[in-house]
Amino acid sequence: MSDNGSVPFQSHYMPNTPAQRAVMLEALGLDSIDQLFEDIPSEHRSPSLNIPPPTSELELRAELEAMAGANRHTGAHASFLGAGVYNHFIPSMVKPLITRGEFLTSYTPYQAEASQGTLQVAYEFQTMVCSLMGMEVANDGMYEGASSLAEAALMACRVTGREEICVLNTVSPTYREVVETYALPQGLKVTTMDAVRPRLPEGAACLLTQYPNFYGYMEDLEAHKVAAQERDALLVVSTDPVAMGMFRPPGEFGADVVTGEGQAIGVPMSFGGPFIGLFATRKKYLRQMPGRIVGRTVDSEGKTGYVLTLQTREQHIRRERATSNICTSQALLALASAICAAALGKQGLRRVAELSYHKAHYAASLIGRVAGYSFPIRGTFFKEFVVKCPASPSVINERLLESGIIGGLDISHVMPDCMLLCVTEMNTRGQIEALAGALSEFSR
Amino acid sequence: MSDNGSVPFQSHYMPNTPAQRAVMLEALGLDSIDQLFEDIPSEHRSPSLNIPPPTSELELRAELEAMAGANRHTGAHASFLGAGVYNHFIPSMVKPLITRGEFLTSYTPYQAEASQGTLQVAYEFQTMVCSLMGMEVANDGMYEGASSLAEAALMACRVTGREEICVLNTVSPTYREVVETYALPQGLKVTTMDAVRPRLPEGAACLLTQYPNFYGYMEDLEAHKVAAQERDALLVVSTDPVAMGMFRPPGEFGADVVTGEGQAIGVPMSFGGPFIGLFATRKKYLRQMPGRIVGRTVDSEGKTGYVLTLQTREQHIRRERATSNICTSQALLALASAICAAALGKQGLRRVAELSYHKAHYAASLIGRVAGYSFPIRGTFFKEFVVKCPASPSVINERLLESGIIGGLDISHVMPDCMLLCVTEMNTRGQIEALAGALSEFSR
Amino acid sequence: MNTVDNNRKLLMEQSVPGRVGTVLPDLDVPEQPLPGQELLRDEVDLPEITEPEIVRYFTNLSRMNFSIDTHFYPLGSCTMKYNPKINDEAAFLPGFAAIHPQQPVGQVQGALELMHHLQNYLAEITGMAATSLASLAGAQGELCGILMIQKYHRDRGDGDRLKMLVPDSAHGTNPASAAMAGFRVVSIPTDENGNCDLEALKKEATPDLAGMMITLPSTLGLFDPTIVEVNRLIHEAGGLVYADGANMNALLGRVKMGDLGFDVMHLNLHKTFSTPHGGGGPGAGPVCAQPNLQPYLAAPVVEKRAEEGPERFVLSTPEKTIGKVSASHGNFGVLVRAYTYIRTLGDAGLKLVSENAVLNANYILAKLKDKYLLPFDRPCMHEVVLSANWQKAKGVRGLETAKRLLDYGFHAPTMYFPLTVDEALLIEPTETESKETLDEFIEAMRAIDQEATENPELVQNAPHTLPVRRLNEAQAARRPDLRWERKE
Amino acid sequence: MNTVDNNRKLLMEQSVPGRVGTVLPDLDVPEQPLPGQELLRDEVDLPEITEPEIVRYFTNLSRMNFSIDTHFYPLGSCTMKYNPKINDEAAFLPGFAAIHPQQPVGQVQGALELMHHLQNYLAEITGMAATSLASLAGAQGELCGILMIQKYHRDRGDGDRLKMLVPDSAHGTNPASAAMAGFRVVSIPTDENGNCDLEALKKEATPDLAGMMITLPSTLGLFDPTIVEVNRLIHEAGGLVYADGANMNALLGRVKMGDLGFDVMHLNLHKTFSTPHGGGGPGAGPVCAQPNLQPYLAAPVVEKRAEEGPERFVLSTPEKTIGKVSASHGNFGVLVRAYTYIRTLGDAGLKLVSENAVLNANYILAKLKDKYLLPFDRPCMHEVVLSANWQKAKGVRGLETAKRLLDYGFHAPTMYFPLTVDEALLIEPTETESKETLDEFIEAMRAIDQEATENPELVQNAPHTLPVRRLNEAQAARRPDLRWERKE
Ligand SMILES: Cc1ncc(COP(=O)(O)O)c(C=O)c1O
Ligand SMILES: Cc1ncc(COP(=O)(O)O)c(C=O)c1O
Repeated sequence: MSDNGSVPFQSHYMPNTPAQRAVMLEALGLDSIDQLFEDIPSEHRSPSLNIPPPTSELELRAELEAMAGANRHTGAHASFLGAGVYNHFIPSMVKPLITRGEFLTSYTPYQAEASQGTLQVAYEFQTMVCSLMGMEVANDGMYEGASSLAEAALMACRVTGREEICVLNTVSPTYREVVETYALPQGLKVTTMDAVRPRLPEGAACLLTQYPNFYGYMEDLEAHKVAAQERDALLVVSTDPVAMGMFRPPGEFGADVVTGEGQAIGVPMSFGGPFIGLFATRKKYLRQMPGRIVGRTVDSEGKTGYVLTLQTREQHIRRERATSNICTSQALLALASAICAAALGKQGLRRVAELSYHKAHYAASLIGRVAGYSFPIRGTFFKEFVVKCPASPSVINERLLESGIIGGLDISHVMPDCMLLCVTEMNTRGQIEALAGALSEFSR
Repeated sequence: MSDNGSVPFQSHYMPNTPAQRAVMLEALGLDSIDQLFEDIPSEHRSPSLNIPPPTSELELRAELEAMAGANRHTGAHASFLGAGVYNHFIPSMVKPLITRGEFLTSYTPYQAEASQGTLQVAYEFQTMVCSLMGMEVANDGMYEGASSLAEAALMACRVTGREEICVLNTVSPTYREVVETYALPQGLKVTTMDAVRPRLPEGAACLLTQYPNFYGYMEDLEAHKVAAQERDALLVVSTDPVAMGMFRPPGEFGADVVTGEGQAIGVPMSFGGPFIGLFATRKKYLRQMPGRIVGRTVDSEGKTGYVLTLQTREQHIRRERATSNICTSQALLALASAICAAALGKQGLRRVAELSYHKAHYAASLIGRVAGYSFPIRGTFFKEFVVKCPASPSVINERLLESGIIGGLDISHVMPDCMLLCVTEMNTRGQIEALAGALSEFSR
Repeated sequence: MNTVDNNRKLLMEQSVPGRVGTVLPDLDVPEQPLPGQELLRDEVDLPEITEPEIVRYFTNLSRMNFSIDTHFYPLGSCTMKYNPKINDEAAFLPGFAAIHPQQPVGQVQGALELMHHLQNYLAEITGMAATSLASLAGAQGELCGILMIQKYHRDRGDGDRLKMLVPDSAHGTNPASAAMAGFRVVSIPTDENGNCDLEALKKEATPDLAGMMITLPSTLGLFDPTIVEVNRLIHEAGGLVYADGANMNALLGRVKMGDLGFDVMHLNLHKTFSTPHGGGGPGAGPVCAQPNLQPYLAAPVVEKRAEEGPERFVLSTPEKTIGKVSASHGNFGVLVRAYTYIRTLGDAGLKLVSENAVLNANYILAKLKDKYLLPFDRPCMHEVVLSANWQKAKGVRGLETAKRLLDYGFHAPTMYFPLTVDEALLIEPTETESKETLDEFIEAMRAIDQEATENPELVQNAPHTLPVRRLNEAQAARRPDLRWERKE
Repeated sequence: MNTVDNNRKLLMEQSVPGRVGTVLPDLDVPEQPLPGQELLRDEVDLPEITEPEIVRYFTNLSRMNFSIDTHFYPLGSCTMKYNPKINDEAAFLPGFAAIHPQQPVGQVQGALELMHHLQNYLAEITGMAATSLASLAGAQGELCGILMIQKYHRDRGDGDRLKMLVPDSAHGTNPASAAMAGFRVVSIPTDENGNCDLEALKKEATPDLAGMMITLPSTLGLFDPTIVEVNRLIHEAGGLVYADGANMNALLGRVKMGDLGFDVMHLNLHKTFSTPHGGGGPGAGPVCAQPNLQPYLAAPVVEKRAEEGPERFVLSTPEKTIGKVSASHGNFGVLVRAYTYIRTLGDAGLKLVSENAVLNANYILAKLKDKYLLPFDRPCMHEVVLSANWQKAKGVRGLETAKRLLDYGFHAPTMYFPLTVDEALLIEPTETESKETLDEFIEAMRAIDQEATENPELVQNAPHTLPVRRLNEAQAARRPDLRWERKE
């Protein structure tokens, strides 16, 4: 033990020992590994590296637990925070399945015969996304909800050959930012418009909507479809897949592209990622779709099998003319969503949606009775709603935290004194009543 | 949702639906499932069952977390409790491997060709136990340490044809109780004797010892071997496998049977189980050994394979003349131990032992400096030691808990005012110094 | 294939000097003097191997197993039902997995509360007065129960009741446990209907009778309709009756063993209550007893105090306990899983278990009895015993039929058990399998019967598609090779 | 075999009306009025299937994959190294997995601290000034970097620099990303040594040059010794240089990209920093920049305030940011894994990574170059590109060689990439493979070469031992079947 510091560091992740490396070097006719790096300009070779020294798993675990312990999480707190990332039930079978090494540590399934597991899962995922959205085709997933919407806007411009993207002001502000990041540099135009009877300019490529919208309310997709159609623009709808358990899917309203954040089905919130972007469209736009697509086929003996297909759309074949630059996406999370969706199944997804609906409306009914709180938005909401508060939402949230409650999103920068509250099946009646109780301390 | 109460309960664990069951009943020519239960005396059929109704995973998880949260655990506390169950480092690879369905949900490997994974693991485990103990043969594991020792005593009686079991008074009191539970009803005699120069009576079957002993100190196995040999009795040694990382193994002292509690290598403390009993002996006693044994052989094409072997010792073949009644044992924990032992490897196990040794001795040196504390036992200890305290150990432990410390075992019923303290590589210097600091509050 | 073959290299054969599998902390306290060299060992012969190699090795080993998560596994007498994932999740909660059995009870009230609930649930399910969760598997539960009977007799001055009856169809652990307690075991034959031979039983109802061990339903998968009479006969002769409850999957919510006159019994949580079998354990074999035997239960049991307080739940030792059977309180991690299972299914779910388990077994019986000899032509319980005697006549043994099933992607039934049935194939589908799976299994069994006629060699040499062909068990036993040894 | 075939039944094909996969709670609040029927849907076409079936289905699906945990996976350009289990354990800690991205920063200081450390580590490793962790994969990192270059030029009134150079060997994402940002992509050829063709480069160094994207080491596995000169030429022409850092596994601790003159780059945490690839993601593609581009980094970045306090770490928006590229702060779960990896290996370990990765690749090169054409006969970095041209002459294509490797239990190398090498086989062993494994792989490659001579059909029709034979990709593309549909 005493000579611990002096022995060269041997990593438990790298099998080759110094003795073996010597043998290998000999096979190369070299004296030292440094000789393999001689293409590097000598003045820049082997710089100092100011990184902490190797750490044992035991110590590192303690450090990680301390850092994780410094965060307030839903394991120990009731939470009413949503706004695109949701605390929904994940059945216990999801984790042991997605962490199976064969799923977790395989690459994108380029080598189809050695990747039938991953490929068949992708086909299941595509099927599920189509079902949820009421659409004809879906890809195997994008990064997450916002960039998925941005890609839909780009696709709409390609399909229509136009350059103006119209976005409703009820679409998540962050989603709109991401659309701008993707679209503006290419010279596309992004126009925000009021969600009430929007009128698209001539030459608009698409109308981007969110359903339920950022504030939790159901958009009038029927009207928006008419508005888009008037200009031959595509109707793009960004959704919450859990809402699809009870509400009419965008496909039934004639949506041309449906995107969404898949996180709510089977993926932990993880401070915002990794998540899974949903992307579905009509068959006629198939060859303009971004992302990976898996197809069913047969092998040389006629047996069913699955392969990556329509790859000529993709960057590794089409390069600068690809439909997107996306390569690595979020396959493991698509798997998690597929397992969770299967576990919930036809009855379960509806039940999750309905539980969320009833609980959210119950919360609203309690809060509505507290003097000083009001609902600035009318309409049908799903599991989120906006409350105008008698005090600053950030002050209220601090008070809630003392009761072990993570409060709603402070949206006072867009709607003064307003808070966006979210209630799901994870919130018990006790939690909802505790929330209402704590809020009533601010009543006027 | 409203009709939720009225639909018959459908379990997510049972695929057959009422409609399918009707089809199956029809195939049987029956009208109702009740007809299959007609052999049950009618007056006792379908009694009331006072068990809570089905619970959703979501609610049950909350309930379980609350119950688990009501316990003080080493995730949140420093612990100095040992006494046969130890808080040692378990590498993170153990859990994802042992929870792979193929290991977790398979049966005892009676069907060898379909169980090569489990069987090869067993062979690895047997190899590892032999190496640790310095013995010739080992089985695939017993229930846990105490009953393993009891089975060794029974085996010694079988082998020698004798009926008196001698046990040192330094063997864990609980272990001695278990030996008595197993031995006395059969008419065997259990005699406890002083560990200092024990003298076995004529006709003794064996001498049971513990190494390190219950109080943490290394027994003089050389002397005990002589004492046993004088009477042609078997020397049986119960060990802590972690100690085998640095101390001479019992095999080198001529032990005839070595048992032990394998928990310390790779198995969480889990309030005392499931654990894994170690059992090794000399080749000549092989056919008297209890438990499952796996052997290497070849298949019909000459390929290496593994099978359960020497099964004629076991209950399913030999019935009332079996060497033990043991059937289901603790295979999954043997797997955990095998993985952990491989991960620690030759260097790591020694290091864990040495870290524990140095830290325990450092703790003792600090406590020894506090007035009022003394060490009633002399000798070499490994990671545990006995401290005589200036106050009641239970009072001290209550105080320690306030500082987030789970104290040592109160052994005042066998040694007045004494506490058995354990220190392992999991205890940081900070924790050790906090312990000594808190103890000094009671100094005299 | 390379991967499989390679994977047969043992850890010590993969070991390379200098490799490490994990990195441990530096010593953070002053180094202490080591003991004398005579106490220290040279080195331990453990592998030197890195984490990637270990993970790949064990992952690939696992892939050579059949299991419930991958295959239908109708192994009779083993109740290989699906093991819910939430059960494992619960057992791994830090508040359960990282607690020490010797912590003062005030620190572990949650764990004790769970155990207390479980004791009550099991007592309720069995119709018994009390439960001890101490025993670690079915066989240890049997031993406990038999020791309880023994102590009961001794306490009443009836110490020379030294005979224990065991049906000839009993699981091997039954006679072995009775013998381990020092009893003389007498075998009771099964009659032609598969029930207890009452005449034989009566003959053994002598004054030295300590009791009888009865498996219900029996290992033939049959519920003995004379069971109340059997129990009465034993009681009349002054004996007590032990129930082997390993087959309770057939009876959950359908009958309580206590109502039938049993005095004491064990349950196999790793069967009926769906804790995973782990390739051969861990299990748990709680013992439930009637009031007469309750004071003898193995220690400890959990008691709930009447008054509220920080030590509401305590560990206690039954008054006349047979003692402790392990160093701790039982296989707690298994108990957590069983508790979770019972709470999940609840009253309604538990009843569905037995219904579906029994229906599934009878469905197999009905669909196979024209191709495989059915020794007892009556409805079975949760498992059905068939015989491969007709196939044997064609030159194909039961063992071969079983191995051939592996090629079809099904685990084999239990073979040659119970011993009383020639070429026995004991098939237990459990309630967690679908009709579709049963139909496929039935089809495979029928196909194998046809193969036995048309191509017996195909069956005789099975399996053909597994990582190894038929293994030489005789050689394994003749020249035991039980551990890796360094070649000189 | 039955199991595999059966398993090809899709979930919807296994669905049976009435089955449930999980049980949800009863409503514990008063029922609320539902919205009008016109807003509600009839039913969702999701499967009805139970937990045992789901677990068996996905478990068996997984078993049809090759993966790092089961196989050597020398897929070039993908850095398929071992993914340590502690990394996953860390990411699943409730304090990391159960936090919401919109919680006030005071509630998530631990998460922000981790991100802040990681930003610094990555900046130090690359020799850059600052890091944004926002981008979710390599390609998105590229897009960010290219947008930064674009905005930099525009801010300087240089907005008509519209040309982006990309070597012909570049990964497809490079030209695709540049195009996505609106640049005109011009391909630069590789010279006969595998380096950048300087003459061609100079010709393109025109006033409309925005910059160049360079992969280092290149996708040919080569370190371009003229790199400093290349970067100088671009800078001289007023352009900026983007480094594709996907191949950093070769260079950890050996050279800092910042020292070589690169302006901005991305890293693939799911390659170099060993976060698992998950069958195609998630990844993370942090972007590191020099001071000139730092203000343009994607939002948010984590800042540490000088003063202590409950909001020590905050999220901030770089002054001239290109904006947000996702709704949240990056793939946090992936960041946790990469952080854990860097802390585990530390300075010494990171240096060992590149040493072993490069040595392993060169060892393969040395042992195979007599049997497979080596297009660039010089030491490679972490991967080696071979060509199956000699085999092609015998009638066996690179694709077939690759598929045949699957039969030997090895994943195939990357085929037909880089596009500039005929019949390319790009082999990347990584540092986590042992010499023994490399030797077996080399042996297999040599055996396949021999098979190509002696039994070309064997190779041409490979694979022979996998769950499916060669799949018909043409049919898949011609008649797309992309989702299950109910048969009418
Ligand atoms: C009928 C019966 N009794 C007893 C046992 C013994 O149980 P265990 O294996 O848990 O010791 C078993 C199982 O093997 C059994 O099937
Ligand atoms: C050289 C190179 N650049 C860029 C990428 C793109 O990275 P990602 O797949 O994370 O988008 C890859 C990986 O596919 C790569 O190999």
